[in-house]
Amino acid sequence: MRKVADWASARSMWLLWYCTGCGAVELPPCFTSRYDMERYGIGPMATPRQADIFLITGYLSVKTLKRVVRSYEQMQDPKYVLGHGSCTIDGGMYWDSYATVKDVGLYIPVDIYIAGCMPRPEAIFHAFEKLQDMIKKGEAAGWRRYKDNYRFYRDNQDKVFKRGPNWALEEPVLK
Amino acid sequence: MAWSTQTWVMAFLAPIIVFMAGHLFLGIARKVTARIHRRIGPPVIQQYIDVMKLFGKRESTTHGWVQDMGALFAVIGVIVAALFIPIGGDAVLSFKGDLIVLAYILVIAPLGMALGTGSTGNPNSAIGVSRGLMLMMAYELPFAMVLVSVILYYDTASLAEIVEAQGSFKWAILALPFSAVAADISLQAMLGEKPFDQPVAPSEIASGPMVEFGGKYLGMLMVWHAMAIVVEAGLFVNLFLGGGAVFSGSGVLPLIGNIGVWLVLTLVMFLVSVLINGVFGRFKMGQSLRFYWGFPTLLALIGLAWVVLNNLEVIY
Amino acid sequence: MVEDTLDHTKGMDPLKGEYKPGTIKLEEALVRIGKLVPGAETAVRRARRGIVKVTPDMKDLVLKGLKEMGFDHFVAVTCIDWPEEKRMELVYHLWSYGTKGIIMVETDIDRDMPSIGTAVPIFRPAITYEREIHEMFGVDFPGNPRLTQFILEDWEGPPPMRKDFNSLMYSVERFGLKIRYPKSLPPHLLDKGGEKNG
Amino acid sequence: MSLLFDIDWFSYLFMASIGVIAPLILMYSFQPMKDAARERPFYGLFMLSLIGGIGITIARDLISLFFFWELMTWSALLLIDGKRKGAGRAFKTYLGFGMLSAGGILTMIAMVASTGQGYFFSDVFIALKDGSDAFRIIFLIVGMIAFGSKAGLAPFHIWAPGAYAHASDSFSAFFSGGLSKTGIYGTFLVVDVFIGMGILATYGSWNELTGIGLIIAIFGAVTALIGGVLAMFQDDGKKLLAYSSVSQLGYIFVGIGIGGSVGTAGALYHVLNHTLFKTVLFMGFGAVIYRTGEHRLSRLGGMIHVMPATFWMFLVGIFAAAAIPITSGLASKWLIYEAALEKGIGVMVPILFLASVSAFLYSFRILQGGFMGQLRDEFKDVKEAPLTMMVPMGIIMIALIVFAFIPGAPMELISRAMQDIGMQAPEYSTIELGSGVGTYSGLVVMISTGIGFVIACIMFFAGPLGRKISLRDTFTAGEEPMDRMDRKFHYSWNFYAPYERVLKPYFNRWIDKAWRKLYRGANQVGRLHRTVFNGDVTAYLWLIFVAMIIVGALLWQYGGWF
Repeated sequence: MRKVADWASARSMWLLWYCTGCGAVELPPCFTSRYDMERYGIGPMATPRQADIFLITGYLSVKTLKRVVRSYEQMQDPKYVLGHGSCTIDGGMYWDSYATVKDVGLYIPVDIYIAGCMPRPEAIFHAFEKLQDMIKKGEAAGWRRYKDNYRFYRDNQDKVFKRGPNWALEEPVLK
Repeated sequence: MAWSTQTWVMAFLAPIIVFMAGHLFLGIARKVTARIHRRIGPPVIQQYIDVMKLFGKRESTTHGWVQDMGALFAVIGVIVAALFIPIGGDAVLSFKGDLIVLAYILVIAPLGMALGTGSTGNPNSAIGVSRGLMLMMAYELPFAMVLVSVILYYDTASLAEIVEAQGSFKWAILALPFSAVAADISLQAMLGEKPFDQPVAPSEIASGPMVEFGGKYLGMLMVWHAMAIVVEAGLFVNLFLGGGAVFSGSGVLPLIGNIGVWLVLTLVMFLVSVLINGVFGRFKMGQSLRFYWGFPTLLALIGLAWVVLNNLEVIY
Repeated sequence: MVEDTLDHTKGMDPLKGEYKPGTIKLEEALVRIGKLVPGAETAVRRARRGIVKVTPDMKDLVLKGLKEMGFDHFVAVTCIDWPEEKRMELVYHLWSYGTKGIIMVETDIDRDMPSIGTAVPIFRPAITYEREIHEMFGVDFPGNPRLTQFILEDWEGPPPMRKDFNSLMYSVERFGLKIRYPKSLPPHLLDKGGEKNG
Repeated sequence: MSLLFDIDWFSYLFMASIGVIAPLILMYSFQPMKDAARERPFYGLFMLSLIGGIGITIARDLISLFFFWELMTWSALLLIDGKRKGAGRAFKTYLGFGMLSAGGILTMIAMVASTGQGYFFSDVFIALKDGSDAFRIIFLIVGMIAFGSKAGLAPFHIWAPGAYAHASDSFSAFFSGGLSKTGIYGTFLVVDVFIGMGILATYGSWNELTGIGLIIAIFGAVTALIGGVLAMFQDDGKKLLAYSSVSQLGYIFVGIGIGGSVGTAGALYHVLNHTLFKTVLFMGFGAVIYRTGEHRLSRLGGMIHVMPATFWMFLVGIFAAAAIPITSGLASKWLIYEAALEKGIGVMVPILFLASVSAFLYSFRILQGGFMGQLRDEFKDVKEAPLTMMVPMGIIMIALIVFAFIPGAPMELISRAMQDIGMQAPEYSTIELGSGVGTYSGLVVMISTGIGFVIACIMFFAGPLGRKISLRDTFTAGEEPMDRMDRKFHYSWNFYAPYERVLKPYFNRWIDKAWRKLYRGANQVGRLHRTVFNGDVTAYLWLIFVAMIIVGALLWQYGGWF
C-alpha cells in the first residue's frame, strides 16, 4: 500500500511556491506551453494545506523565513522542500549580509538544492525528476527528519526569530 | 417495496460508474484545456493519481468533527444524487424518482459541505460558500423554468418516464430548443466552470471552500466535484438528449450499450462547458446575477410559454 | 502626533492649482540663508547643487527658511558615520521645483550619544527616513512618533550600518555561516571594522 | 344568543399544531424566565394566548371566534417586550394590524347579521349560499384581509418580522410557530367552509383551478419570495427567522389558493412542518441569545464549539426549513409543487423555487454568522443550553427526522381533516406520497442516504485519522495571526453584499414604505379630528346637544325606521 501511495505522490505533486526572492520569475515558464510542468502532474495550489512541495526560490530574509517556517508547519506530511538557487545553499551573493539566511537547511529540512543563480527551467525539471525518483525509492524523507530532530531545527529558528503569542501551531508530535 | 436484486446491484454499481466516469472526464477536460493552451497536458488518468495521492497522505488535519461531517455530507449528497439519476435509460431506484425531489437532492452536498467549511474558521471558505449559494440563486431561476417546461411538456415529473418518452431519437432538445439552450447556459454555472467559478477562485479567495481541506478531506471534496459533474451533465442528457436509451430490449447487453451512450453524451456536454471555460475570464458576482436573470431567463420563459400554449392545443 | 506648524500650501496657489513659488536663483538662496543664520557656511558645489553646513541647533531654522524660499520637496535625510572623528554627519537634501536645484543641509552630531531634533514638524516625510536611520545607525530623533522596528525582524544586534559593525562575523555568529577559506578573504573583513574610510 | 363549540378532525389538526408545541415551549421558557426579571406576567399572558389559539379552533360561531381572536391578539401584543431598538414600532404596527384583522371579523359578523341568519358556521354557509354574488366576493375579501393579515399575506406582512423578532425570546417560538396558524385556519374557514370551493369555481375556473384561488396563490408566491429575499439581508438573527416564517406562510397560501386534493393536503402538511421546524429554530436561537445575550449575527460566532447539542437541533430545523430531503421539510413543499404542476400553472413553480433557494441562502447566513466561524473571546466560557431548553428541542428534532422516514404518517391526520371539509385526500402510503404527476418516497431517500453514508465512511476511514487543530491555526498566507483574530477573522458582516447591491432597488421594502405613508396620512386625519374634539368639556356638551337635535329630527321624519 505504501508503495502505491509513494508512486501516486510522485506522479502528482502539488506546489506551494512561495515566491520568495528572484526565483519566482523562473517558475511561470515551467507551467506555460514551452515546458509544461503539468505533464508530470505538477501544478500550483493555493494553500499550504493542499500542497506537497514547498519551493524556496531565492534568498530568505529573516522576515520571510518566519513566514516560510509557518507555512511549512501548516503543510501536511509527506512534504518536500526544494531550494532554488545558490542563495539557499550558502547565502549565495548575500553571503556576508546581516539580514539573510545563509543555509535554509538549518531551519527547515530541504530535500533537493538546485544550484545556479536562479536555475533555468531545465535544471528545475531535472530536480523534479530526481525528486520523483527519491519519493518512489522512499528517500525523500525531509519531513521525517523535521519531526525526528525537531529540537535542532527549533533551536536554530529561535536563534534567528521569535515566535509570537498567536503562533497557534502546536509542536509537531515527536514520535 | 421489495427491491429486485437488479436494483440492489445497480444501487451499488451506479455510484462506482459515476465515480470512475467523473475522474475520467476531469482528466480529459484537463487534457483539452492544456491543448487549448498549446501544451501537452497531464495524462488522462491524472485525476485518479491525484485522488490516490490525497488518500495516501500520512496526515490530514481537521478543525473538529464538523469539518469531518462536511466532507462526509459532500460525498453522501452526490452518491444519493447518483442513485436518483437514470443512467443509460433505466432509473436505478425504479420508483418514479421525481424531478423536483432530485433538484433538492442536488442541494444536499453543497449545503452539507458549506457546514464543514464554515466550521474551519477561515473567512475565505465562508466567502467561497456564500458565493456558491448566491450563484445557485442566479442560475436556479432559468433552470427551474426549464424543469417545469419539461415536466409540463411530458406531463410527468418522473425522470424515468421522461427518458422513456424520448425513446428512439425523439429527443426533447428538438421539441424544446429554447429550454435546452437555457439549461446549457445554467449548466455552465452548475459545473462551476469559468466564467462562473467564483466560489473556488484560487487567486481571489485561495480556492474558496477548500482552503482548509487537506489530505483525505480534499480527496473527498475532489470526489464530490468529479461525481457532481457527471450527475449534473447527466441530468441534462436525461432531460434533453434521450438519456442514452438507444438500444431497446432487456438483458445485460443493451444495458451496457445504453450506459455507454449515456456516458458519451455526458462527456460531450461537459466538454462543451470546458471549451467555454478555456476562453473566459471570471465574472463578478453582481454581473453573474444580472446575466443569469436576463438572457437565459428570457429563453427559459419563451420555452415555458411555448409549452404552456402547446398544452392548450393552441399551436397545433 | 506632532502637529505641522508650517502652512504647506503657502507656496501653492490653490485657486489656479499651478505651483507658483518665488523662483529665486540658487546662489541668492544661499546668500539669504547666510544672512538668516550667521554661523552657516554656504557653498555651491556644482551647477545646481548648494551646501549649507550648520550646527545641529540651527538646523530647524535653516530648514524652515529654505522651505519658505521654495525648497519644499524633502528628498531624503542620510547619515554618514565617521568613527575616527567620533562624529556622525546628517545631510538633509531639499529640492525646489522653482529653482530646479538641490540644497544639502549638513550637520554633525556626536557619535557616542547620537541624537538630533526631528524634522517631522517641518517636513512630514522625514518620519520614515529618520526611522530607518534610527534602526541602522542608532541615531535618536526625539519627537519622531514612529521610531519602532522597521526592516530588521526580531533584531537584537548593534545598528548594522555603523562602520564598526562586522557583518561577516555577525552572520557567522547568528546564521551559522561557515568560512571555508579565511585566508582568501581581505584582512579588514575578518577583524573589527568593515569598510575603512579613504 | 348561544355559542357553539365542537371539535372535528379539521380543527383538531390546527389545535394539535398549537397544542403540541405549547407545553414544549413552556418547558423551554422555565430557565430564561427564572433568570430574567420579568415585570410582565409572562406565564399569564402565555396561557391567555394559548387559550385564545385553542379557542379559535373549537369555536363554531363567529362571536366566540371573535372573542378568542381578540384574546390571542392582545395577549401576544403585551408580550412584545421593548428591550431592543425598534420594539416600539413593532408594537405599534402589530397593534394596527391586530385591529385591522379584528375589524375584518367584525364586518363579517355584521354582514352575516344583516342577512338575519344566526352566527353558527352552518348558518353563515346558508347565508352566503343564497346571498348575492357581490355579497360573497365582499365577504371573501374581508375574510382574506382579516385572516390574511394575521398570517402575514403579502401586503399585510410588515408587522410579522417586527412582532416575531421583538417578542420575548421564548414566546416568539410560540407566536411564529403556533399562533400564525390561526390566520391559516381562518383562511381555510373562509375559503373552504363558509364559501366552499364549489361556489368559488363559479367565478371562472380552468381545469378545476378557481380564478380566486389563483389570485390567493399569486399573493402567496409573492409573499414567499419577498419574505425569503428580505430574510437573506437581515443581520438580526430573530428578524431573519421572522422573515423566513413569513416566506413559509406564503407557501401555505399557495397551497390553499391552488386547492384541490393535493394543494390542500400540501398546505395542511406544511402547517404541521412549519410549526415543528420554526419552533426549533426560534428555540435554538433563543438558547444562543439566552447564553450570550447577543442577537446580532455579526457579533456572534463559533457557537458550535461551545453549544454543540443546540447546534445539532438547530441544524435539523434549518434543513427542514430549507426542505432538504433528509428531513420532513420537503414532503409538504413537494406536494405544493406537484399541485401547481398538476393544475398546469407551472409559472408559479419557478417563483416558489427561487423562494426556496433564498431559503438555502438565509439558512446558511444564520448558520455561518451564528454558529460557525471564529469563536469570540468573550463567548469562550459559554456553557451548553440548560437541560430544560434542550429536551423540547430534542423532541421536535426527533419528530422531524422520523417524519422524514415515514412522510405518510401525518397524512392520516390530514386526510381525515380533509374529509371533514369535504375533500378527498391524495393517495398515500405510510412511506410514500403520491400526486397526479409523480411520487415522493421518504423511505427510499433515506435508504439511499444510508448507502451513501456507508460508502462515504469507507472512504473516510481509508485515510489516516485527522489530527485536530485549533481554530486559530488557519491559512493566513504565512502571516502570524494578529491578536483580535476572533473578530477580524469571522466573516458574518455584510454577507450577501454583491446581491444586496443588485437586488436592493427591487426589494427595498417598498411595501413597508407604502404602509408608512398610509400611517402618516392617517396621522394627519387624526390631527384634523383633534381640532374638533379639542378636549374641553363645554365643547363636548354642545356637540351632544347638536347630535340630539339631529337624531330627534331624523326620528320624527322617518319614525319607526328600525
